[in-house]
Amino acid sequence: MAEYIIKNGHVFDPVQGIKGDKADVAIKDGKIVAKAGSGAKVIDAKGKTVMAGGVEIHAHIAGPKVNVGRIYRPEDKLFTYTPTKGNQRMGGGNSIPTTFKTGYLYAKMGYTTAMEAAMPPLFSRHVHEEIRDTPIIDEGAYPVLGNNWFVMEYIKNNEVENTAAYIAWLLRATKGYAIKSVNPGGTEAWAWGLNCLSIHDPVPYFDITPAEITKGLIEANEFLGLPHSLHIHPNNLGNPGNYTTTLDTLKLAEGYKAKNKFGREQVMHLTHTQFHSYGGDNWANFESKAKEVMDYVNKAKNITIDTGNVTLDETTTMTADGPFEHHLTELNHLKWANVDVELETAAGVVPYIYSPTISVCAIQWAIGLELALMAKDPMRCFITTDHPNAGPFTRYPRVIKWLMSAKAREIQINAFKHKDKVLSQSSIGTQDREISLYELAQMTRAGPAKALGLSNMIGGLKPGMDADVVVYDFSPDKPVANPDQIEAAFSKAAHVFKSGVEVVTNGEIVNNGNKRTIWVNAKVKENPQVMRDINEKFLKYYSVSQANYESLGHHFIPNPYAIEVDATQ
Amino acid sequence: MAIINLNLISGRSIQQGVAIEGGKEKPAYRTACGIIELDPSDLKKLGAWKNTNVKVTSDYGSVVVKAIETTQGPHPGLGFIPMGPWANSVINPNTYSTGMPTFKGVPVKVEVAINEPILLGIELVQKQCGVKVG
Amino acid sequence: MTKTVTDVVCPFCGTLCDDLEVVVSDDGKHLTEVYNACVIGTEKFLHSQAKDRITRPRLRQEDGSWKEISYDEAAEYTAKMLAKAKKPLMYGWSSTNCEAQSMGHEIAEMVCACVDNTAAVCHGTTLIAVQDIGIPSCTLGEIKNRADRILFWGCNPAHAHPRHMSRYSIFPRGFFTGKGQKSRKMIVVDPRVTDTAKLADVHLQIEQGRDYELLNAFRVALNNEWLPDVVAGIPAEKIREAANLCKSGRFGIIFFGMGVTQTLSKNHNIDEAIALTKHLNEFTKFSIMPMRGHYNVTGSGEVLGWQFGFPYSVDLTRGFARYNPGDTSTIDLLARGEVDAFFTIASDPGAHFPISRVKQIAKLPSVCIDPHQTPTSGVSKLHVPVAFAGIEVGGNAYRMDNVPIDLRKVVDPPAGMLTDEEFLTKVRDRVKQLKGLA
Amino acid sequence: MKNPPALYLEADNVAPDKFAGKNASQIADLHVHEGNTTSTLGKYFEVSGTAGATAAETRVIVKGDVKKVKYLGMKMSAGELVVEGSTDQYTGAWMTGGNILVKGNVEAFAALAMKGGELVIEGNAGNYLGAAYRGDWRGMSGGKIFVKGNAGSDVGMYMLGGEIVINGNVDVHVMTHAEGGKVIIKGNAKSKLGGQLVDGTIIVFGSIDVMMPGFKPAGIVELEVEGAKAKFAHYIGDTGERKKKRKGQIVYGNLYQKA
Repeated sequence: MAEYIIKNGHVFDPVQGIKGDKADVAIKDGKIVAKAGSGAKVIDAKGKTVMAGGVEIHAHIAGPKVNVGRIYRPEDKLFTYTPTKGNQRMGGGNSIPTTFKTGYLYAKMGYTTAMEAAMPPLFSRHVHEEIRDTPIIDEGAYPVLGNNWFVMEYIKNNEVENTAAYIAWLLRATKGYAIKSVNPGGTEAWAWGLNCLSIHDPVPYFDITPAEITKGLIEANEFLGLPHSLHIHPNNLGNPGNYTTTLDTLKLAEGYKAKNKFGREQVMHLTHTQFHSYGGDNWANFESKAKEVMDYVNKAKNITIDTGNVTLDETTTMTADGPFEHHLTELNHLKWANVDVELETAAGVVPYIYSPTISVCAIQWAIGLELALMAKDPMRCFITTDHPNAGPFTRYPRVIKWLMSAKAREIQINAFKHKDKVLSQSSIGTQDREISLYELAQMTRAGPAKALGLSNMIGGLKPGMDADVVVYDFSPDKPVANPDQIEAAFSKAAHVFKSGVEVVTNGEIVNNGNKRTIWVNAKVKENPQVMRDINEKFLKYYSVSQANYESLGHHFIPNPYAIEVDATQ
Repeated sequence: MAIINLNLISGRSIQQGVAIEGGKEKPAYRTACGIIELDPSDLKKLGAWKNTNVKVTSDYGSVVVKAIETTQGPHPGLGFIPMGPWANSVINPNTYSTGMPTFKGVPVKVEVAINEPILLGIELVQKQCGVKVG
Repeated sequence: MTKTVTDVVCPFCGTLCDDLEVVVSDDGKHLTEVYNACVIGTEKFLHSQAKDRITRPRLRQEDGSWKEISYDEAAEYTAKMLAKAKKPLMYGWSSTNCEAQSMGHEIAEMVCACVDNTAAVCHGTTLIAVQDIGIPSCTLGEIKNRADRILFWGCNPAHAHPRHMSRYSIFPRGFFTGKGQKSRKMIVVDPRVTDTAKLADVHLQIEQGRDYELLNAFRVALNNEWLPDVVAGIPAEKIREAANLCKSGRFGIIFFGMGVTQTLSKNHNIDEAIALTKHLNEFTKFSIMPMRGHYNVTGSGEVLGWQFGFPYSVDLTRGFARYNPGDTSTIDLLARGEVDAFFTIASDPGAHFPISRVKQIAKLPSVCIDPHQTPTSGVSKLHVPVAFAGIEVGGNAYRMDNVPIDLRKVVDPPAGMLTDEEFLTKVRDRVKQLKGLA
Repeated sequence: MKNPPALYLEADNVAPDKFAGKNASQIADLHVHEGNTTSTLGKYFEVSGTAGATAAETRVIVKGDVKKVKYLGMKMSAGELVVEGSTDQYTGAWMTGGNILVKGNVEAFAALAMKGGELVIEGNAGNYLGAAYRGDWRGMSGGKIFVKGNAGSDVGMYMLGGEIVINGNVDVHVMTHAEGGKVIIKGNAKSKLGGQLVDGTIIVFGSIDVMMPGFKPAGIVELEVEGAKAKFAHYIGDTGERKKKRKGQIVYGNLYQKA
């Protein structure tokens, strides 16, 4: 494997506390090393910014609902295609790109790891096939468990150990990474056309509440000591006034402490917080409650969040929150896809246009930015667009521009049709903070890596870590004349190394890399009761056999990377 | 000899399913799909016994099949040929720019053709395509 | 001595039953018995053992006779045909695994071909409708556990999907449907009194070709609006009763088949059926699902979807993917004389296309990859027999509800026979050389 | 046209916008595609004359047999395109302005998602005239299409605005899913008119084989259509479809048939 030395760049590495000083980064055998050999290839990063590869903690990029989006939106591909080029496959699509294009576009922006945020367990084979066909980036997937029949029954009976044993079996069967909970209880209710809008709404038949499910999942997660925490999409997404439900959900984590060997400190990750920080009681008096939410998050050290920034694009919403997507299609009358998954979950898909001429969309844009700008600890607040829900991940450079430049925000605010409404319903006009490159590295690298329990491996440039390194053609010491320079620099990285292989040069793909599928292998004590329960449900209620549910051969995951967890003690 | 006009549909039948897996070169395929299922009243109009060979003709072609009495009737005025080369010799290929031919709802005329043979599946296609077989 | 392989997946229809048990000889070379499968599935497994099976590629000679050739020679012929063509069409894919489909797509991308699967003549119009208004659906286990209203519209599972009603839709006792069939009301819409219709609580014997009107009438009834006395041969009162029966359920499902996809209005029939389903969700919970035919046509759509963004009828000729049935769809490409080479795999257009289109295939340079002799092999220049996917090789497949199930290998193929994926890999490698990419 | 293609020709560069500011030899160098091969306009066409400085000042005349040429006038925004024969698919697709005159017939998908300008077809039009691209809910939103002959199926699917006038007959499905615009049919229609229509107007002078059940009789009205006054039977619908409101009033689509 080639050795590299990246010289004279301005290095930003929260893991080592390096804040833009000129330093060299050496790469050998896929790892960062203290010193490279004399034969190392030299990359001149003078006047450029050097960071670890970006870490995506929440995006919908592989699996059944993503592919429903691709398949049912030919118009999303119109005039968007990049042709086959050398060893690079053709790719197309705007809000839901093909798998090849997805891998290439993440790499071009300097991202080297991404997590698929919602894997329906029954469809794990599909998720892994798409992950296999997404080049370059390492990926993992979160199985959704917040409406799972086993989980709800065990938690109802306060059987933490059985909940944990079932989850360990499921992570193995589906090669999953973490516990995801989407609209806990509400999606099971949706199977009857109903929903749970507060954390105390009882789930039909199962006679349990979202609050109980959430606490039960936190307990199971810490019982197992998984690398990531419970990753939750709370109830009541997208509705005016929902911030109280969000605060209620966050408070469920009080009193819990992280138990794991991975350096993770949070017990709950609250995702796409923008969609959960709304005030008002209708669309007319809709307003931002970002401050109320961030005041709590800033205090609660055992919580991390990601933003879910609205990018003001035409996009495709998709979530396991089935009732929400039905609600949305009733609002915008655009095509609605829904899939209810036996014993497990559901998913919905609806196209959506975040128009700068609609005040609600503009206020949503403001809320996403407020969250990041109000974050006191950038190691606990991460930048996402909940791709593709609030906007395509390809807009990260634009979100970064808005966060790093008050001027860029001002230009956008002035461009809104309902500027005054945006200013009166949010505090965006009074936010003068500009996120620094170091804070950016925390919010997009070191922070998400730590929250995922991967801080010893990615998100930093410390010798011994994976050599995922990015060089951006952006000079920290030159003043930014035009904020668009920021967007341009972060759109096409000058160099990207993934596990020590140079995959991007001057914004172009040069190598398909050696992507890995990361999953968690959690060992628990023998648990005959849980195995009997699993066996019984497959005999009676599933439509596939247990043996076929568990079959996930090498052709699905050619290059697995298992993280071992031992919960037998 | 009587000629009757019918609305023709094609589609699946379990015998057709078994036959395509059993081998399309075999006579069993012809037995399963080289037929037209008619309502008893239409058989009567046609003046034909069950299981006589008939010639089915549409604007798009014609084919000889065995007329049998339907087991999934009554459906007077409607003829059913299981999907396969025999049906496809007469169905309407128009797609209305959707990519899909009009396999169902094709006006046909049916007449008795006792002395005309019903070809085997592969033979029927090769013959109409003028494929030289050695 | 024999051994029994369990949890075998049936590679026939989109129901993708995965509870088969197959008895094989100790050396794993022959299968002797099949349990739990329907008659069609059983026949597929048993016929794979036929003594007269063709086991080597055959090239048609001037005099019309076949000449046996090697797989390498066959790969050479196929690669040259595809590499030389200006607009080759690679059709089929529905009766093989997703791994073979992926390999085929690599070839198609290199030779800039059109790629299409059997949805073209089956549920393609369903896919068009889904693109126009979406689709609220669910997995088959949901039907089993919850559904109390079952509509079969223009489909006849008793014949086309023989175990569908017993495994998923009518008879099983699920979590919330403990009384099995008694828990459910069954409505069938079909111009014939099909063997499925005979089991129904309500059969609407519709005037053939008027599904769009009848579906529209259901929605008019839901809105309590004025209706003509008779629509599509069905009296207005019966339509209102049926609409109310749907509304009164807790969880309903519409299954539909080629009776609507291949009938006048085609995609519009499905479009209105989906609109009706969405409409019913204002009153209760309702889903809709196409009764997909080939066991892995759904998989072909999924793989095309994530690799190119479209589920069928994909045109890669200009180095990027385009899609528009009517232009890029197989039947129209043939009708309009747009393609100059025809490649078939894992399907039988010769038997299932209108004869006028088969005549066009016969005029083109052609290759047919299929375990069976078929009308397609009968009009092709080269026939490449391969191992049976799902019997002699595993790989992934997608059920009609998009649930992926890993096929199981039960026996070895006859000595020296290649699988679809193995043969396509040879072709891919040769095309690479011809295109100077290797 | 000097060398007709063996297959079909994709000539999306034949539009005033693409020709503007070019001389004959520069125009002859523009790309065309036959299957997976790329060559130049000059290989297939004799090119003469010089384009104007802008699209608006450019008039393109296409002579000879172009029955197998696709995408003529695609995305054109101004100027003029005259085709003396018949064209294949996508004639004037995604056009936003200017004028296209086709003296023969056009195949399917002409004026797909048209936004503005005018398309005149002296012969017959194929299917999906002035319709939306697959999956898109934004069909023809402006401009005018005039067909002297007949039109195929799916005229004006997902239409939002603009006007289509057909002198002859139409095949099944007119203005499906439309939310605006107007289609005038001087000849006869078959069936499935206005299915899932939310808003918009269909006017038929001839016969209609089968009316959609979602269209409710609403009396006789006198209308002035293209300068001529006449009595029409009025139907409103699709009553099965979702309804939108304007100023508190429920909006229906309108279908008028000459009494």
